[in-house]
Amino acid sequence: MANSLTADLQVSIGSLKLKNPVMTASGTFGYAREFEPYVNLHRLGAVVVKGISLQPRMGNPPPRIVETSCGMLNAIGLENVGVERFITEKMVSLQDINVPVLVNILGDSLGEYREIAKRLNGVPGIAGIEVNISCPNVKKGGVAFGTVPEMAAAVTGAVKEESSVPVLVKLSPNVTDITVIAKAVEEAGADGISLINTLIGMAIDYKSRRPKIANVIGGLSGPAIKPVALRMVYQVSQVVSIPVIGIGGIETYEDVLEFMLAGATAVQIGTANFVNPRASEEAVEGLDHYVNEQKISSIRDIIGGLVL
Amino acid sequence: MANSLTADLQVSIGSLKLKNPVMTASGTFGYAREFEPYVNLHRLGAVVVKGISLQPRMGNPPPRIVETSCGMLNAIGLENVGVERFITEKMVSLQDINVPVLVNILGDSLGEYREIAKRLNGVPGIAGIEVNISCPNVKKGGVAFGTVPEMAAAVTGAVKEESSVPVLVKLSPNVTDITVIAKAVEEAGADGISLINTLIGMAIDYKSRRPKIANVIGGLSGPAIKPVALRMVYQVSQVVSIPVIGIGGIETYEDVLEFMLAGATAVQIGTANFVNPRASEEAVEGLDHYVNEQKISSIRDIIGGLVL
Amino acid sequence: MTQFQEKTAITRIERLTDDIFRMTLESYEIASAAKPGQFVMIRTGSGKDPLLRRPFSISQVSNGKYFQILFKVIGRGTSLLAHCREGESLSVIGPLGSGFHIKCGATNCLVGGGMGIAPLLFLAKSMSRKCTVKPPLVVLGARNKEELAPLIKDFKELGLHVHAATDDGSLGTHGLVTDVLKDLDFDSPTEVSVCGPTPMMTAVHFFCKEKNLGCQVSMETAMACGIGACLGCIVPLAEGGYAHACSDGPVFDAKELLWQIR
Amino acid sequence: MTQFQEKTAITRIERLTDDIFRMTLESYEIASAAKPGQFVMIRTGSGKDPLLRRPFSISQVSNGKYFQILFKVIGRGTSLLAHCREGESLSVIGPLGSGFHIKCGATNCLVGGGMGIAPLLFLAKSMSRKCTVKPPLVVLGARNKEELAPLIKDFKELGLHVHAATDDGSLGTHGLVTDVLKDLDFDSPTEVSVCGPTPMMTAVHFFCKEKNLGCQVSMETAMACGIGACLGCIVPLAEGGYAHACSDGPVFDAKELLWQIR
Ligand SMILES: Cc1cc2nc3c(=O)[nH]c(=O)nc-3n(C[C@H](O)[C@H](O)[C@H](O)COP(=O)(O)OP(=O)(O)OC[C@H]3O[C@@H](n4cnc5c(N)ncnc54)[C@H](O)[C@@H]3O)c2cc1C
Ligand SMILES: Cc1cc2nc3c(=O)[nH]c(=O)nc-3n(C[C@H](O)[C@H](O)[C@H](O)COP(=O)(O)OP(=O)(O)OC[C@H]3O[C@@H](n4cnc5c(N)ncnc54)[C@H](O)[C@@H]3O)c2cc1C
Ligand SMILES: Cc1cc2nc3c(=O)[nH]c(=O)nc-3n(C[C@H](O)[C@H](O)[C@H](O)COP(=O)(O)O)c2cc1C
Ligand SMILES: Cc1cc2nc3c(=O)[nH]c(=O)nc-3n(C[C@H](O)[C@H](O)[C@H](O)COP(=O)(O)O)c2cc1C
Ligand code: FES
Ligand code: FES
Repeated sequence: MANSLTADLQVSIGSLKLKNPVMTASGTFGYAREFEPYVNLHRLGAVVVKGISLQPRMGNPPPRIVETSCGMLNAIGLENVGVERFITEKMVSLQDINVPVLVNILGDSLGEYREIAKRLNGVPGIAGIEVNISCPNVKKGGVAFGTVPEMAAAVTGAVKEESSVPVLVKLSPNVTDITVIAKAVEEAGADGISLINTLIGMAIDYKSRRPKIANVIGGLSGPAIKPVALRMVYQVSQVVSIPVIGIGGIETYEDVLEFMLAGATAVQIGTANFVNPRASEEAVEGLDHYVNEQKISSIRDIIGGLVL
Repeated sequence: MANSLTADLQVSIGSLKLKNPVMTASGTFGYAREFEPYVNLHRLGAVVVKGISLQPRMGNPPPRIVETSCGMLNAIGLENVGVERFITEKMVSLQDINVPVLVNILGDSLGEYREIAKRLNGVPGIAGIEVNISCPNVKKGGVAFGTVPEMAAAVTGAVKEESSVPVLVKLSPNVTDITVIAKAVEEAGADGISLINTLIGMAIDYKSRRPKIANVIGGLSGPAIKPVALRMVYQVSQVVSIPVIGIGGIETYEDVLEFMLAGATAVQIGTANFVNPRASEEAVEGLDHYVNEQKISSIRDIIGGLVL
Repeated sequence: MTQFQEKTAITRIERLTDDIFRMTLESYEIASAAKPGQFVMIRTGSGKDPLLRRPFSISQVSNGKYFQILFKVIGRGTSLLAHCREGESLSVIGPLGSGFHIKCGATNCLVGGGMGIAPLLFLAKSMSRKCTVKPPLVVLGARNKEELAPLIKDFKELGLHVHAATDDGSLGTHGLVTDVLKDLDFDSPTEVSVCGPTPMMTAVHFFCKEKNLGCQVSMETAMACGIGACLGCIVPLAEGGYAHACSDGPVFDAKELLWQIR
Repeated sequence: MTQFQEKTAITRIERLTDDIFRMTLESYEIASAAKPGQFVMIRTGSGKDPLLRRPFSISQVSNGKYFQILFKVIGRGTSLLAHCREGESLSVIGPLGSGFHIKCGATNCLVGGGMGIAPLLFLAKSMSRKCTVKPPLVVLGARNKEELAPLIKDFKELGLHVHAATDDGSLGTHGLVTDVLKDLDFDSPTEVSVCGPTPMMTAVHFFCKEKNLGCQVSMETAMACGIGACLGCIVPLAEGGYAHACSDGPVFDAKELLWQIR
């Protein structure tokens, strides 16, 4: 592995310039500092921090996680310190890590999304907002924002209005036609589309006859879902012209290349951070090596380069 | 393992009585005879044969399959001999295997589904029909029947009209709300609901930059999808009163118990047949042993027995 | 400072019972930084199934560069570990978590049940070294003699007297560790350090509460990351809300946790 | 009759080159039923990743109860196999597929490339035994001497003369197996039996077609089940449509297949 990065790995998402396409996925990298013993954070393209809501949330009761075949289910319940403490406690320590920080936000009403975006606007050190629209809209009977094009567009529009930094919208894969949602958020002004969030799944302990996580259902992530993620990235890239950020089961630079060939401009590494805390940095090193070795002039040449 | 089955493992799906809840999934068990060297076919609850269309289909070009993490993608393209040759060549040899045979059918128009059902009606040895509605409706721009409640209901109704045996409808998991489709096919007269069919996925070879299967996208099956299948079986069981047949990543009797606790009346074993050709019979043996050992009066007591 | 060591050499594997193993690993960094009650996250195989690392308490460190874990085979991950060979390497992250507080002024009582005994050996050693005035009281429980005897051995070698309790009475007291505790005389202040199954720790907590003894417990929960990133490993707090076993614990002051009488 | 043998004992593992291994397995049922060109499906690990079995040609049977496979480490499955130890067991299904037709009346020519050489050893042995009049001609190719030499050895031990070809000229002819073939004299009728990479088999097929020689080829495709159930392993037919490599093959009359000149 090269010790100094030499290849042209730069990509951009709207006005956001990244030195390479490797980010970390929300909820899997804490507030980044947790990974300092393992990763040179400044080597990464960007970090996306744990989802933030308007008010602090305690999250779900235990058990919250369980391993499945080549994956895991989680129902953390969006535990977080709330936007105020995030700004005063967490953001302060993130300002000098020398890597773009994206803040993942969530809400249970349109108004809440708007409020968080407003509150975060202008806070130093925030390079972009990622809007998690997999959350239920409590005012619409708990239907997830991300499953109805109009609702997805409304959230996107509201956050865009309040933000001066690029806004990525992170889609839920639990829909019949992901391209419809993608087009809706693009039209509503999104600067990029992150996908996928977790698939909804469940696990049961046949001995106790109980669900393995207290919340009964949870989000499936990890290598198991990679084929679904890759397919959705491919489908969405065909129909939108804003950058797509691929997420789902990515661990190595080979995985990154696959997502970029499918059409992703950048990627996020999630569950793999738990398995190999150095996964994100190693992916950057691997890409650097690959682009050099293959004499590719820029990693951007890979994007959408699938040969049919 | 018990050599003779002694526990009460019987379940019924409409008028169809099964000696135990373990079936084999369409497309993974050939025409059953392929498994005779490995399995005592008469030990199984039922076998579901490969999907049959009105006309013979050649299927997709190679490569058709690829392994993924804890799963596989397939795009067989529904290769089959067509309903006529199925009846004259395949059904004949299936008549004396002493296990209920369900015929999985597929079409690309409402009329085609109806025609196949009509043609199969009264053919000796057919214990039931399973309607695969994951296929694209060519008359509706290729939208899969199984993704639109009205189309799913229409197919169900048409096949029901032409069939004197129980009709199961097999749902596609690639939808926003599986319960809506389930309710639609129940209302249209389905005797049972099989779920899930494969998730749509994709795999790319970063070296050649090509999709790993010729059809570009394919169906994801195996242990990787089990959490999604279990969740959908659970959700659907809550809203319908007809039997649900659980499918997706099932290999062992423990898996069967999990699906039954979630609400399934019976299950189908798919990809696991490739890994362990004896999986289906071993699951029956395991259930028998479990029900005896736990002194459960009937396996039916497990159905929907999830403790929340 | 926690380490991420891709290739941590296995220098020894011993089979203590049918399903309990002791593994010695070589890592100067981990061994020299470790404190009793801390744990490591080990990748048990090279594939993607099982996917996640497994947590194991550090049960001993020796010669400044070796550390040991004691584990019981209960599933795929531990079964893969049991099949490892000496000379092979494992990917290890550690030492992680907070560890026990050692209060030499107090009477120390270590209470362990089943595999919860693992971290207590390291703790007993540290105490014996640091708190030379009073050796700790040790109360260890398990299902039966077969399981308990090999785990007790190491404590005896430290010169400690061990009060044993087994479910079937095949070794020591016939009953629970609390049956042993209630017959012991505690001249306050006493600090009880516990690790074991939750019902046992619950019982010990209530015992200590009643007798007004200090009590620290090491909590085992499912863990995905072990480093405070996934928020999966929560334990409910008495004051409401949750703590994270991997980063706030695994050792907690028992009074701070929410205990449920089952 | 094909067998499904959960515990097929590994009696020997030999490392022939850096990445080529020979494994001997014990199974009376499989060894006694096997014909040259048939294959087995082996589960390479106990977990769910890799999930599917891997196909390997039977390269030799001996003493009525042992069979061998020759394999090259190219991915996770073969790497797991290479790490197996003698005395361990593997889950094996076999023998599967059709096998080569042995026509003793004809001049037989065996053409193998790379790991495609594996089934030809078994075929050569059978021919030497059955067709005592004329020993088969053997043409084997590989990338270089390092890879080819250990594979040729077994044929030499059968007393067969081997025409070698290597991509780099380090052993035998510098070039492809077809470069060797075109210098050989074939007194018709000749039956060429081929196994190797698709481009090589394509070249041999066209060579045979031109010279009017019989040609049977053993096709390698991705396989999920190996027993005709998944319909994943297709090869395109000359007359249109597909055949299934596992159940209709893997050995086919080359004329029946659709060959694409790349
Ligand atoms: C901080 C910490 C320290 C630990 N130290 C030790 C130690 O020193 N020695 C030791 O043997 N074990 C220890 N454990 C437990 C150990 O991590 C588990 O036994 C191990 O993860 C099981 O992995 P597996 O793949 O073999 O089992 P799995 O296949 O993951 O699980 C098999 C069965 O065991 C259950 N299970 C999983 N984890 C636990 C658990 N923690 N407690 C009870 N049941 C469980 C599962 O629900 C499942 O039913 C510790 C756990 C924690 C959190
Ligand atoms: C009928 C039959 C007989 C065979 N006999 C032998 C034999 O005797 N000896 C032997 O070494 N191999 C043989 N093979 C090939 C062998 O099955 C593969 O090498 C093996 O499945 C690879 O498994 P893996 O997990 O190590 O690699 P994977 O991780 O599955 O694959 C690694 C890479 O190799 C590619 N690959 C996978 N399978 C093949 C293949 N068949 N040909 C070329 N590239 C492939 C994959 O696309 C991937 O890029 C045979 C195949 C068939 C169908
Ligand atoms: C423990 C855990 C917590 C997560 N929390 C969040 C979150 O707060 N917001 C969000 O948008 N996605 C969250 N995700 C989803 C991931 O960011 C990612 O989209 C998903 O896990 C798929 O990627 P992976 O397979 O690489 O993990 C979480 C995932 C996990 C495993
Ligand atoms: C190779 C293959 C072929 C399949 N063919 C069919 C089919 O013809 N009709 C159908 O309804 N489902 C078909 N399926 C889907 C399976 O019946 C099953 O629903 C799915 O694989 C999920 O179960 P599993 O994870 O146990 O494999 C096929 C699956 C595979 C892997
Ligand atoms: S295990 Fe991930 S936060 Fe504790
Ligand atoms: S490998 Fe399944 S049909 Fe040939």
